[in-house]
Amino acid sequence: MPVTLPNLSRRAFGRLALASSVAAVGAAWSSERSYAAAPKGEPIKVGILHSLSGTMAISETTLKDVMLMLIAEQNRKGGLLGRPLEAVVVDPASNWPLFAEKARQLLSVDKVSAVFGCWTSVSRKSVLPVFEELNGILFYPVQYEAQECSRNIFYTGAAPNQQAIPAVDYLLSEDGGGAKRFALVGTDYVYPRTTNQILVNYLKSKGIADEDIMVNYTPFGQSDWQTIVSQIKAFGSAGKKTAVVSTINGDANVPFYKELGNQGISSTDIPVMAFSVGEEELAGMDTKPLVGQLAAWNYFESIDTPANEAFIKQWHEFTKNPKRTTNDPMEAHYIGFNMWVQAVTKAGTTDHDKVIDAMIGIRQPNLTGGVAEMLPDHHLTKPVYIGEIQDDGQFSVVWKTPALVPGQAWSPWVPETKDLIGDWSQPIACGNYNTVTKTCIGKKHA
Amino acid sequence: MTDDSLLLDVRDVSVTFDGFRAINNLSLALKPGEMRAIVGPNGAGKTTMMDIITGKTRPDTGIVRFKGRDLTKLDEPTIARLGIGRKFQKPTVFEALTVVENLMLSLKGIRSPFSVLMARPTARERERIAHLLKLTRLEKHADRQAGGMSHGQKQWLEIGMLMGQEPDLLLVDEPVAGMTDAETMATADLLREINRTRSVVVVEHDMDFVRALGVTVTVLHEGSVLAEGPLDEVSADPRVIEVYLGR
Amino acid sequence: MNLLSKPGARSFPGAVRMAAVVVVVAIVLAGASMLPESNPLHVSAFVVSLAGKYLAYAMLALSVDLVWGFAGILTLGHAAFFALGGYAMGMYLMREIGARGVYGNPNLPDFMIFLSWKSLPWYWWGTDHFAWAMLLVLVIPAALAGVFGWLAFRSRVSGVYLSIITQALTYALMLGFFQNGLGFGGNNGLTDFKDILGADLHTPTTRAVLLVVTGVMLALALLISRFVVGGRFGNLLVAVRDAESRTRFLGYRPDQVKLLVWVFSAMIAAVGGALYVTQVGIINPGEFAPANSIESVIWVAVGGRGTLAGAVLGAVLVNLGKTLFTAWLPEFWLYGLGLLFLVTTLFLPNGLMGLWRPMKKAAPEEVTPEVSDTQGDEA
Amino acid sequence: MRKAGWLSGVMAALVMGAAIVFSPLAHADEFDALASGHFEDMAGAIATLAASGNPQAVPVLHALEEHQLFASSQGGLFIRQGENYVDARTGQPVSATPPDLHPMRLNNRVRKALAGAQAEMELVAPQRDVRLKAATALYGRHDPALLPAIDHALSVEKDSGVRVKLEEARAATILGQAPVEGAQSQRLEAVHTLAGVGGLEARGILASVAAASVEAPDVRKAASEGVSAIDWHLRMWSVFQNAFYGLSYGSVLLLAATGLAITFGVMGVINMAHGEMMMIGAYTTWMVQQGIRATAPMLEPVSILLAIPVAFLVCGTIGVVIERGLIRFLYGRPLETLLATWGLSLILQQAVRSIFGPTNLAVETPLWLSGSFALGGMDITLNRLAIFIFAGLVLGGLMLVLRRTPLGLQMRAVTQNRRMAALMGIRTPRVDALAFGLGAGLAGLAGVAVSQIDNVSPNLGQSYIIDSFMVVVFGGVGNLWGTLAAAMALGMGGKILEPTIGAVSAKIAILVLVILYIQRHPRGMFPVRGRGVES
Repeated sequence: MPVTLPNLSRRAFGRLALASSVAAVGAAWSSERSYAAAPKGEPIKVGILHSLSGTMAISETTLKDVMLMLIAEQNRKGGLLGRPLEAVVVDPASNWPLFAEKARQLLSVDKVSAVFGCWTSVSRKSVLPVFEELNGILFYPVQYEAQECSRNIFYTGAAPNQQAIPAVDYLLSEDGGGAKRFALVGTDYVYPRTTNQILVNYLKSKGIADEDIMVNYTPFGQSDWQTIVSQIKAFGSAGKKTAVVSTINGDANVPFYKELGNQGISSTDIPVMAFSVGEEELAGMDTKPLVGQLAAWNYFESIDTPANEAFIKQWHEFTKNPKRTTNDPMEAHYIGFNMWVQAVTKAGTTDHDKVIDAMIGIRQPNLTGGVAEMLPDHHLTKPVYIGEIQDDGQFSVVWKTPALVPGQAWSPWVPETKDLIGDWSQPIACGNYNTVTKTCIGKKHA
Repeated sequence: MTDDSLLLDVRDVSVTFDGFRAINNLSLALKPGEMRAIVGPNGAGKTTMMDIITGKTRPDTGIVRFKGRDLTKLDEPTIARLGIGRKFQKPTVFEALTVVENLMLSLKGIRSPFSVLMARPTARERERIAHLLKLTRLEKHADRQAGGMSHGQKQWLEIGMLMGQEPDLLLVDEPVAGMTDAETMATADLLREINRTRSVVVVEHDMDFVRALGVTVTVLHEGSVLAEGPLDEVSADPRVIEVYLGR
Repeated sequence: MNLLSKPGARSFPGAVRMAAVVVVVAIVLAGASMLPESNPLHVSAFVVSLAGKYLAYAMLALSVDLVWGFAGILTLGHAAFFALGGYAMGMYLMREIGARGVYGNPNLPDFMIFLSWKSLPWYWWGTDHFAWAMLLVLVIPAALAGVFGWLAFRSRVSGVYLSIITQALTYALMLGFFQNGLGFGGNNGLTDFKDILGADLHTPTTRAVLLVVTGVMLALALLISRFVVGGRFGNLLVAVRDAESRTRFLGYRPDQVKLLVWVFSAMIAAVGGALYVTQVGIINPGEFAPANSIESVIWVAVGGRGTLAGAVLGAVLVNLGKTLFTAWLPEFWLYGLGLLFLVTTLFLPNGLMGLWRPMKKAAPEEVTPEVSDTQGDEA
Repeated sequence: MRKAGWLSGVMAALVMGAAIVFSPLAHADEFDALASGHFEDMAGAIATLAASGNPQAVPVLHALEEHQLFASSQGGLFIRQGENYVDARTGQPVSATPPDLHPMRLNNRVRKALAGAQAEMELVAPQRDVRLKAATALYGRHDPALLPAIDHALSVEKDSGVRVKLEEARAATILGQAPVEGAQSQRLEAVHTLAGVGGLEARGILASVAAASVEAPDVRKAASEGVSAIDWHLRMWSVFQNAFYGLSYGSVLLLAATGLAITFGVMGVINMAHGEMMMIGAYTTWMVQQGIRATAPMLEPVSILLAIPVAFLVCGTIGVVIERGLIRFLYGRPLETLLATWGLSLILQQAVRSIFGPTNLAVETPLWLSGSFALGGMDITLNRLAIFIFAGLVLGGLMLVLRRTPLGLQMRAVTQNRRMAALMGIRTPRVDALAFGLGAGLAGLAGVAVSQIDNVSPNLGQSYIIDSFMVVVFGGVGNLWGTLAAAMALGMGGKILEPTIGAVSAKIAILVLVILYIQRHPRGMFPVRGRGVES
């Protein structure tokens, strides 16, 4: 592919090269770029900040690909504001400080108009200050623990109230087996911790007693689940219908489910509701022993709507691989990207402030029906589906929320944040606004 | 009972390496200023004896006294500081350092890391080193890297380093192994020279060398003393002959 | 373990020159970054923060070189000290946020609130005072290094064994810090810092200053290291590295010698870590990852083991390469990095420094005295 | 299909049975309920359908289970047979494919009902094992509605073994009902039966009985006694259970470490790419599986066995190549080797990522390796057991190679004293290459095993490398017994600590203990004399 250097970055690296007594590295500087055919003019750059190596590559590489697809598609449709879109791909290599560095590069060197990226909460946390300092725009496509609301970030994934709470409602319901006892199993990091904190409070409000709630945390990449699974089994033998709510991080799921299967825990006696297991993860598992296990998402590949069908078709053509699955974060990027396109069109410019303001209220149809709307707290309205794993590695939807659920940046189930809301629309224009004291705790944007 | 008039007093020492008795009730007494040659076939326990004296190996039984102090409880550095210097069979000098740097490290005195850190060469040290260079005839090589020198020169440098320690007792392990005859004789002179001020224990195969030293000889065999006395006397001893020539 | 000749000359002109270069570069870059955007000589904040990061890494490399290049201790866990220093600094920066956190709690950092803790754990006390925090930066890693080194060297753990347990050490620390219960923010670590000593971390000025400070600290570290490894102690180190038992028979205590340099190097690493955090804006358990420690060893190998300047050079170059490749060839940069390691170890045993400062003839390989003894006639 | 054949036979029996037992209100059209797609109604319909004795019940339920049941928007219900459909109600083939068919979906609730229905119908199946299975299944279901069916089965069952299971099922089912007047003695009896059965299932039922306020006091008392009895029993067994966990974890560590023990012991090479060798082994397993699925599907169950030699050869060859192409230039520089192999590991990882993609691959576990069986109060998962045995075999085989083959002899000679070995005319380079190949091959075997319990992804190796080094160093470099002891010690230690202090802390504790141990014994548990990692 042709390599042209944005002047500034060449200059910048000229200095750096000089600084580190290495000649001409500056010239080497460039980024992978995909060029559009049709539209003319100075391209609008879109940053893609997903790990292509290291532990997170497993999940994030796909999102890089889907972005390239969406951008190519947009260019085919004539680009944006009559200008071509240009993807700037970097590899933060699953290294959190590197995320911050790369974010800074994208914003200050490549001067991208928007960045689509991050998967783990920690990567988002590490780039957040950079985006706020340089007033960038980040679209974050993964379900997460919320309790955050930055003006510069649009959270296109699910907040806990768009995934965890409905999922538990289902488990409590007759259809879900009317569970009376809950094992909350998760990897020891922020998302599970927060989600479980929220769930515990919620469950108590539903009259579940303390002794009927078991919380267990395991390290990243836990591969030996024998003990914990047997603990779950024992926990399930108290004569009450028991369910497991799993916030186990992607990688550790395979051994976890394998152990479940082997220790003979079937979905009909102890159903497991997972928040981080999607089609992508299933593709890496032998799903026969998992049939009937549950997952809660805002999107499932199996949901058949014309839009989804088209999307999947496009994806298969783009990746030249009819087996590649689609999943929830991919849809989140699809929605986020199209919303951004709309906002830019609406604002008539890629100026960050204008676009950020234009974003609120933008509506974009979901792939699975219903319309996503960008709320003032930079979260979306989403449908919530409960899917059961099938032996073909897909989910079959067994339940959905009657209406779209608006995302909450701040959980009402956490005492410290029950009075907080995020609202970036005037006059409040504040990420964490206390509705009782009527004050803005964080920085307020004039 | 121990005799404090002795400089080194090894008594009934035994040591076993997983089953194999390397040293068996070995006793050895050395008077101040004495030079002693120790001979014996391979496996007689010569090097092990040195290991025991210098604290590298702990004896299973027996006592080792140096100037009346029991050495068996002490570790190598302490023993070295007490005034026992050791020269290895294979010349072990600091090959990455120059001759002068080698000698400088060996000089008696500063030993604790911090003082070494702060140490700067003093006039006295310089003149000591000059003297050692002369003694070991390495003046011309003062700033050469030890690693680059000939085998014999390394041997001498190591002896020089021993001198630098100003020990009361030198343990010298096969100093002339692999030396030319000329070097061998020169080494003998050097050791006699040294012996004027210090006690020396030499372990050696080379009979001509031992003869050149002209000192009391102790014959080790299978970890214990076989015979002791002037060379001629000892070499006449049938048992010694048997051990050396075999039956 | 003795493929290197005596590192450097008796004095290390390289080190001094490098110290000067570092300071100058830092000042130049800092200055240039203060120029208005329009000015052709302007340097972007991105470059400044990068440079700062590289220099911080260089301190880590320097500390590794001290123990590996000069004392022959291959550490695979030095990033632990780097990270600990970082955490100490991070604690201070965390407290500086004060009531500006998400939950607006003046006393507790956000992550403690989400763990619904009610009060500061004791080990956070006083971390709001810069001086105390800086003391922690130095003391904690030094203490850990002290205890660990004392145990290890006293019982003559050496070679691979030492390498592996250093790795185990940092690995254990990583797992520990991952735990939210420990009170250091778990996987997320400490981040979202606002300012240091009242100065906003996100202003060009602060960045420039931090860069210069880092440069100066690195230069300082270089000079002190030079003082340590030059002169007699340096010779003693080499002696211990090449013929440990011989030094014992000379009356030295190798364990103490190693311990001294080990602790000193841990402190350099810690300072590097502290400065690193201020410029990168986040410290988390990932920094303890054994891979990081190994990479830092690589930097030294690339630059030239046993040469102070080489360590710095290696750290800067490798990381520069990483920065370029991760953006240039996002899909393939790992091949580049991997090849770099292979090439260096195969063809540049003395690293880049070896290229223009031909090493003195290496001392003969193999057979350290210990071995020759066991193979001696008693063996 | 055969199954349906005998089942329809069964129906006759069941019709009578049902006729006796049920009040004839089973006439509301359960097919409508099924077609409704409301899981609740479907579940109900399934139960009634199963009990109704309607000859269509078997094919319909079977079709539902197999995803072959379709509903039309007009509430029609059809079974797909190949290309064409039959009406579920009548069993008559339909001429034209009905419009807008949608498949009937299942959820756990429906699945549960189905399982119950199946079991209910199979209770009186001719084959003993089928009946046994059914009875066991019903024990797990303890659904009050099924009591009549169980009673009926008991009345006709001859086989004692099945009867026992049926009795247990009956007891469980009785306690599943709400307590009614006069049923006390019956319930008490049931409680005792279950207490006798033991196990988590029984504990569950008894616990709920003991907790129920409506229950008669003496029944509750008996139940809670039963519970505590079972608990005590379980606690006693949990010791062995943990021991097993420890052993199986240990054997994984052992597999991962043996290869290192070789490369380490013979040449003191710190092979940082060892983990990647395991990864390649795992990917080989996957490829073999895919290959067999494509070419000889009938062999699929044993593909894992076939993968073993293949993985060994593949990794072994790669190992030899690495040694010839890289390691041999670095002898006497073990620490440089460490760095070089680390670089190599990065390359291998990225290579796999480029070739197979970054995501996990699904290596399927053959049936004969999945599931578990109960041994007294503990249950043994088959794949873990298999790995345990496999590890044993590998170690044993390795011992043989080292002790009985010339290669082994030469390798040990080289370990003891490289120079001497060379002088004796042993071609040390060749020995080195083979030894390294052997080590890599062993890693490949470990990869095969790991593919059964863990992710098959480019990161696979990373997660094992440190642990394996721990094992080797802890055990004493170059000593297989040491490696064995170390692996088991670490595995056991971890698993004993885990239940009390949690997985993470356990791991940390183990690491710290190892560090301290190495301080005391700088050469590990079983130190070896000779060069090894000396230089």
